[in-house]
Amino acid sequence: MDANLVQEAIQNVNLQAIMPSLVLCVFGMALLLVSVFTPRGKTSHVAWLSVVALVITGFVTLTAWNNPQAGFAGSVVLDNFATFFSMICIIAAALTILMSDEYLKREGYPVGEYYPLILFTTAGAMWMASGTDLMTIFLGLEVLSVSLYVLAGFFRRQTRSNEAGLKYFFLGAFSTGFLLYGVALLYGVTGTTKVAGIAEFVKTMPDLTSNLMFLAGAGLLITGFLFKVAAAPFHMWTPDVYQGAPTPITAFMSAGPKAAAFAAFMRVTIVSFDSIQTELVTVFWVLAVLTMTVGNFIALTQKDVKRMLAYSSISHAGYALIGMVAWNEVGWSGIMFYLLVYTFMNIGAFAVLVLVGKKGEDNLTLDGLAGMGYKRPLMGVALCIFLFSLMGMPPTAGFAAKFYVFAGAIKAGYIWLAIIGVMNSAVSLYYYLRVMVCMYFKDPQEDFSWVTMNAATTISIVIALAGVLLLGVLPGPFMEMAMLAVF
Amino acid sequence: MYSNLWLIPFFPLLGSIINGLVGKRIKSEKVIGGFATLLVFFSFLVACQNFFRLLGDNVKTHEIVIFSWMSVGKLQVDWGFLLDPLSAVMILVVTGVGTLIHLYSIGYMHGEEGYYRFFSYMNLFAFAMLMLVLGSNALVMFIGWEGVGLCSYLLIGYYIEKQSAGDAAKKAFVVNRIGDFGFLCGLFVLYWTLGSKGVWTFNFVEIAENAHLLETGGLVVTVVTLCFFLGACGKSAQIPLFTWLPDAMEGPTPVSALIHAATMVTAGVYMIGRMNILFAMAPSTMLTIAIVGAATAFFAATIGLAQNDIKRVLAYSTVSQLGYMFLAMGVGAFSAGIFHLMTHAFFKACLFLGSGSVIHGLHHAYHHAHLHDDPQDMRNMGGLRKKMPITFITFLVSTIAISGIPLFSGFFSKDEILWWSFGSTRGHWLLWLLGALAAAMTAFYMFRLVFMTFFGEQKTDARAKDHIPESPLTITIPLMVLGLLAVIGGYIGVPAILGGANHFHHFLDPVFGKSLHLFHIEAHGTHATEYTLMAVSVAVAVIGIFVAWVMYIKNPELPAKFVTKFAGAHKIVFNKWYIDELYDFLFVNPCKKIGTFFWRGFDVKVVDGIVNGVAWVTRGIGSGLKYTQSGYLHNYAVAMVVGVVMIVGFYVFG
Amino acid sequence: MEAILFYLTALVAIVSAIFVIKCRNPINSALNLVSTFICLAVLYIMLECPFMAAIQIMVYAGAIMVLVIFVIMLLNLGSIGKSSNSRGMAAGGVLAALMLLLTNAFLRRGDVSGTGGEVTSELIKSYGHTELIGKAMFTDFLLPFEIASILLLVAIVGAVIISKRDV
Amino acid sequence: MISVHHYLLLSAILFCIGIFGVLTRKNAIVIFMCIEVMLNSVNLTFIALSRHVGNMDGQIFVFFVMTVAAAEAAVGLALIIAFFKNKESVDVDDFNMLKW
Amino acid sequence: MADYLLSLIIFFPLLGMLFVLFIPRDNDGLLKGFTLVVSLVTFVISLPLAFDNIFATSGGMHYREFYEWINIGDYFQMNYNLGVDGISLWLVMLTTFIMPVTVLSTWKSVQKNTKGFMALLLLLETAMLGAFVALDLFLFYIFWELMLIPMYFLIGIWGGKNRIYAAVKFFIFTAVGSLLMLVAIIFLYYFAVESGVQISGFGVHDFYKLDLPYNAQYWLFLAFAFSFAIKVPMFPVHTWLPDAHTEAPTAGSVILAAVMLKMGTYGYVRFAMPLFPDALQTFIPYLAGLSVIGIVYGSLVAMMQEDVKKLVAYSSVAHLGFVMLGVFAMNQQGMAGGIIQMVNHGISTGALFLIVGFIYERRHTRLISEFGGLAHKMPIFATIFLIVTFSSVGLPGTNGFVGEFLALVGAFESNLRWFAVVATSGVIFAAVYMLWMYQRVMLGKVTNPANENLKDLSLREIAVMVPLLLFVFWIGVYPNTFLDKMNPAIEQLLNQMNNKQVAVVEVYQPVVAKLIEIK
Repeated sequence: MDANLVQEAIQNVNLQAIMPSLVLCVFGMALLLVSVFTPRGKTSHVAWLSVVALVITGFVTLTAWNNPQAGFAGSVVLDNFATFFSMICIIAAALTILMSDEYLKREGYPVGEYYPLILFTTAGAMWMASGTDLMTIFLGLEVLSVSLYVLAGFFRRQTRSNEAGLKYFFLGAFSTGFLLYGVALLYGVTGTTKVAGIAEFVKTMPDLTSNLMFLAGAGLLITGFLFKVAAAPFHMWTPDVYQGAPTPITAFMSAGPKAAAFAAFMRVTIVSFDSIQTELVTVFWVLAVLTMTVGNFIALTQKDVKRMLAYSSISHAGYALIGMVAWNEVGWSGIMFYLLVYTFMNIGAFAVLVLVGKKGEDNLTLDGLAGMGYKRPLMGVALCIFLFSLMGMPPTAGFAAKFYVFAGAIKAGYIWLAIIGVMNSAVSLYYYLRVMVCMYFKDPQEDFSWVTMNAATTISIVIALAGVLLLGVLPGPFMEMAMLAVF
Repeated sequence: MYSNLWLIPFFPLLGSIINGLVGKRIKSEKVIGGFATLLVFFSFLVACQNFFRLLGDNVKTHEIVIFSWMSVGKLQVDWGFLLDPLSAVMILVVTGVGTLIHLYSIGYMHGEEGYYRFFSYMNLFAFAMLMLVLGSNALVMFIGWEGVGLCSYLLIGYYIEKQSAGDAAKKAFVVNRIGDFGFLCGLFVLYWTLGSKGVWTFNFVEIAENAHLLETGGLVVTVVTLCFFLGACGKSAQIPLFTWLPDAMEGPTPVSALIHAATMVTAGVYMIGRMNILFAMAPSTMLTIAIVGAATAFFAATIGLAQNDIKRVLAYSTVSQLGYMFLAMGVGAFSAGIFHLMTHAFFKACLFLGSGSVIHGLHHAYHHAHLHDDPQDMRNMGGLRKKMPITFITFLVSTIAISGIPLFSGFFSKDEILWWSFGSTRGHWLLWLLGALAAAMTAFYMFRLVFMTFFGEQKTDARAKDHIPESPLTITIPLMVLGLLAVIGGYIGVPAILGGANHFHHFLDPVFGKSLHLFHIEAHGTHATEYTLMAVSVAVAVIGIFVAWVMYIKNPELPAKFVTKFAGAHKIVFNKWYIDELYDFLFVNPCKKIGTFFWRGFDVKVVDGIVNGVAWVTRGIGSGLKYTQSGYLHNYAVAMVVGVVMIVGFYVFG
Repeated sequence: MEAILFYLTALVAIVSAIFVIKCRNPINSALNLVSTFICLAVLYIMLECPFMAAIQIMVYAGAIMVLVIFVIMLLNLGSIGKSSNSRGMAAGGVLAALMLLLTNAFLRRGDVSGTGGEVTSELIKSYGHTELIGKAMFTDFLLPFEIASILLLVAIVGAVIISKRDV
Repeated sequence: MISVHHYLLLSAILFCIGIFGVLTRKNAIVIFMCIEVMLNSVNLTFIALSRHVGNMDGQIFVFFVMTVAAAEAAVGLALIIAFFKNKESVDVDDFNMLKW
Repeated sequence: MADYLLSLIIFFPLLGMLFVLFIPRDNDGLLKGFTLVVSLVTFVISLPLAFDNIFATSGGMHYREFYEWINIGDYFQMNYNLGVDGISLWLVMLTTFIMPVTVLSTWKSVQKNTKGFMALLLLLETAMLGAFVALDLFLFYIFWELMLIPMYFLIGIWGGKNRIYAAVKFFIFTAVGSLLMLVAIIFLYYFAVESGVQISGFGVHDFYKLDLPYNAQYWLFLAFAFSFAIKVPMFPVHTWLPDAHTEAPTAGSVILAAVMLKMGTYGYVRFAMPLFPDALQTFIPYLAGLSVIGIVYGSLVAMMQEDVKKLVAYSSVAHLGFVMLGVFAMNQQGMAGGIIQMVNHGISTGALFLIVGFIYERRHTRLISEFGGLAHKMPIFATIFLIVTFSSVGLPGTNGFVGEFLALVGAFESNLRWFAVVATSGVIFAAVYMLWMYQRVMLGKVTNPANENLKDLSLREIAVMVPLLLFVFWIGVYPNTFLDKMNPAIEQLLNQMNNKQVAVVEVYQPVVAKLIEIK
């Protein structure tokens, strides 16, 4: 073999650029081994170890802030953008793991491998966020998806969970097909799969919009991401999967992977497709409106809180898409901030649901929550704050986040979009309020005696609460970070 | 020099507050009543002092500012008092008659529940009325204006358990408010019009001084004065707003005497007098006032003919007399109007108090006999002159005075009004005719009242008839004083033609002279005409008395025949021309219907309908959209492909 | 000659792909799918990518399809309803046709005139296809390669967790 | 002469057949196979374009697509088995417990 | 002290709320007592404002506090920007004053879940105070929306039978308006940024300086006006009010009426009107028309109500019509009348709701037909009720008159004369519905045996009412205490609006085109 080939290969390697995911994978594999030797039901230490892993990863990730690292022949770069999204995913994963242990025991699936899978998912998410080659992004996406298929179908004796896993799997694989086809077409036009390479090529092309293959490739690629983001009309898996999957996984899915999908989506569209922004933005406009509207309107009629939150998650994707429509720094960083906030508030809400659910979670309906606020006042207050944040009420973080993306849209002149957005939030008020109506304004039917607080879940709720309030009252530094993270 | 003016309203206010706050704790009625009376009496003393000071003063207009009330930019309103001949006369009447009626009430209200409340209200009324007459600007006047309305409300509704009392009180206030609406509108228009000419003021003196800025007979001044007149109508029970006054008789009799005869109801007259210059500038308004006044005088008199309730007769008589006053104001006989206001205060207060004395006696008797007959119904009376001699005499004197028999006070004032209405530059013989007819009817129904009450058979229930006492001294002293005043009160204003100096007219000249002079308002005619008219008015009064005598003393069965013969007319008159019913039909019920419609129809159906409808539609859309989420994988996949086709199609074809 | 081979292979590929859908019995579908895979492998060879052809046969036909057939056998699946319903059929047909139309459109108006990369038939012949793949894989695409390993690990762990009998 | 367009067209046809299969078949395993057809058509595109463009990136991509296909096959089939254990069915119309 | 007095006033209740959370939930007396102390202390802290003569001499903002809060370079910036002038001064005072009264009124009426109630009350106070003194639109919006949350729970948890509907309606109705305002606020900000004007954050004073072209003003004003109109509430978006008022617990109604409705009117004065003076000119006739309709309409509907509380609620619609009419008169008298009428309405209607609360506590019904003849049984109550009634009717000498009078004078002075004439007729209707209600509830014979044994007001209840009555007369007799301090501020506001109307600059047209262009 060529010696200089080896040399070249070694030069390409920059472990700094993948350090966070590397740490996670090492921990993940180690924990897989640990869980092999873990007796049934005694998985707590695995959970805590994975939290430790995530904390370490968090620190490692933060070292990359303002210290961008590229490597592997331009297939990955750990810039501020990637760091920001990686942090979102880490936070999501950590909060999820914290609430999972007791939950898995309650539901009868105390399986150690669960945690490494989440770590791998997070790693996949990081690759999506930091990938600058469509190949890296694609593989990151697949790592993420495959683990999520498993996690969604984790309760294998439960038909609901099976169904969630299968639906997610089939539709995910289906959308992968489109995504790949898009990549293939782009590759055909530009001869490269590197994000930057595509952008480079695009600059040299005089009339891009007449190149239908490029446009179609871009469209198909976007479709793939939109599926992960759960934008209408690619959202239809979301409610079913969110409802059927184990609650912590639902929480996780709605935050981490969604953030990762947005990361990849943003990097690819913003860097590569800048020159066709007019076309893109028009589509995003329609999709954003459609997504918000569908999510909010259907959520109005839901009785199952988990499913309702799934629809709300769709609508939040719609709000975030507004930032894409804006196509300016405010909009983009708005999305990032939004996702950060959304992570806290949504996972927090799910964490409360995890606590108050009975085994089998049949009581997570609106009626089932009747009087919860009195029986469990602290949790009630926490859930209220999360819900208010989801509504976008000041002074919670949800307001700051919405403000941010709407500001982006208005800055770009999309007044009508902003108005549709706020009107949608008005619609959404109703179903969030309805939860509180049940929690406080109705007499308790359940005694909620089964609810036992446990340290881990409580910590996750407290962290989420702190996040929601901190980001609501003092959003400045975080908004600024998001602004710095945008390319 | 006049700086103690503020004491005049202050004393009653103090009395009101003290009685209101601690009266409940005071067990002794004498202390409560005495205290209240004393405070009004103090006011009277201060009023007298100021009055005499003013008599001797060359400058007749004094304004005393206490402190600033509202000051916003160019709007400056002070708590200020104005002492001029007009207000001097008024404060004397108010405090004088007020003191007497307070005194009277001590006896009359004896044993009533909420005794302290009554005196607190009465004092408050005195305060408000004094504010009204003393106010140096329209707003302070308006305080009194509304304040007397409030007290009237409180006192009419004094018997809180009586449903009718409550209704009457509310009606009084609301009708007054309609007048106030006019008053306020007029005030605003005046303020703004004068203001746009550079004079932002509510002050009477300044208004009078700057009235020339307005166009004489112009739209503005006409509108303003008409608005004011509407206010006056409300307060002084003129057509079309007179309906509250008869109902107001639900209150205790002293209240009727003080508020609904002597003072408050004359506020409208006073107000027109106060703003005479504006009215003088608006001949059409003056004409309106004269017509309304004459019509009211006539119209109320007709109703008075057929009433059986002693107080109601007096009430309609009051309305009718107020009509005279307005007639006077309308034809420019300002001082005559005020003169009549004063004499009327004397004899009408006396009449009311006398009727109160009668009622008090009957009530006492019924109470003694454990009967529940109506002590106010004249058909249960008769022959009381022996039982209650003092009451009878004072009552009779006052009746003669009101009927316009010469040498009594009513004659001078009424006659002057009739003369002006005929001979004034702003008068008309038709006005005079109406007035004269009303005078005849007045004489008739008043004597009908006297005959039915004091003469003839005693128709009181046998069990009670021997227990009717003459009233105690606290009641009879005021009667006697007022009776005396009813006789002699007119002599301060004896017209020149009868050899008098008409001091009253001259005294008020600083107030009215200017407008009379500027706008050439005067009564002209030969002495012969004046004498003739005087004779005619005396004649009609005598005829009226004679007819009453024929019908109620000579042939007591005549009225019944009369009633059967003119059943329709009697019914209409007896039912007060169905005015209340008409108003119910025209205003009250439609308002209620509209209110209900707005509420049940518009608010609930339309606005909330839209609101709930939006919510319903939204949910409906949600429920519809929800079924797109069918649970079938194929549908989801189809949706995805549709999405892809749309997006890619948009790029490819778009 | 090349053209005939191409058309023939293409025809077989399409027909067997259609039969994947048309067959009522999943086993038949699977066998038809294998046939498609093999046709594609032939095409890869025609495109001078022998290594890819080999992998195609090994991974797809050899590994994945064996797994699929194994599962079919394991579950002892008979033939079940072919399509959800005729409306689904129609919808699917229409959409697929639309997709085809679009694809066609952009394929026609796509600029794929070739950018003249360094990999030519000569290079493949001289350097060797497998070597080229290897070189690219371990220099430029080292990271994706490593990620792929994690992916497979995840898949294995996942498959085990989901399908093992007890915890 | 067979141009790259021929290959592209063929792959497009296969892709659409795959879509059609996914949209119409009820058997989960057949649907899975149809997805494989789609992925394969993408592979064909990649390789054809790779040769046309003249670099190896496309072929490497195919390599990874195969890896992914394998991984998905493993997980997907495991999920199907798990579902089958519960419901004795692999008909996709049978998993519609979660809806609305 | 003065440097951070406003912050102290705003956040003291919040601090109190945090302490409340640590009081054991079954210790009712301590909870209420502590809350009372907190609210009283807040009032005391706020007193220096009321006594500060600087408001009488200078119309600008005083007690300014300015800290950078969120600052993201060129993209956006929000500041913690507080200040109080003669206009907001009295609303702040009203809030701090009403609060202890309200807390005192809950002594008996709130038994369930006292802790939550008290905590929410204090949170509400912070939000309301914040909204009155915030000078940064963003900050204002935060407080503005924050108010909804505690109120929602107050209505929903401690409310009457139909409370859920009322609470949700209240929340969504008011939020819809404010969301539109949010869009307008952001637009305004970017407009300023794009047009290159030097601004610091969302500071309202910077926006005052902006010369917005008419078409931008038009829409922005609509958004602001709509939001505030709902809060006021103006006809025809008033229907949340009767429901919310009727269902809310007494304390909730009092605060809602006394303070929260003022948010809307205050919003007009501080934001909607001075920011968009040109558009204002266009809309004034319509808005004034709606105000006047509100007066007559509210009165007529109030007249026919069967529920005392609903009646009072509708009367609020009418009263606030006067406020709005005064404000739209755009002259010193009208403005002053409007503002003092805000305070008046707070006091009178607040007192009325307390009164309704008193009888509700005793009888657990508010239907007029259930009552009658109470005056006999409860003489003190009857007196207080009467005074408040007449204050609400606007009897001269009470506060109601001063406000209505000034507002009407102002309206007559402006070109809203005809509206003012119609509005003046409101004085008739007010008398009708209030007195009719008073008569049916208080006068006559006791017909319902349930009313036989009603107790008169307790000492506590009298203590609740006396401060309110004090102000009824104070404002009625010597309103100058209040007027003097608001005059300079009003003058400044009017100057600013009038001067702005002269300068319409076309130069920003392209910017608007860029921003308004519908994409």
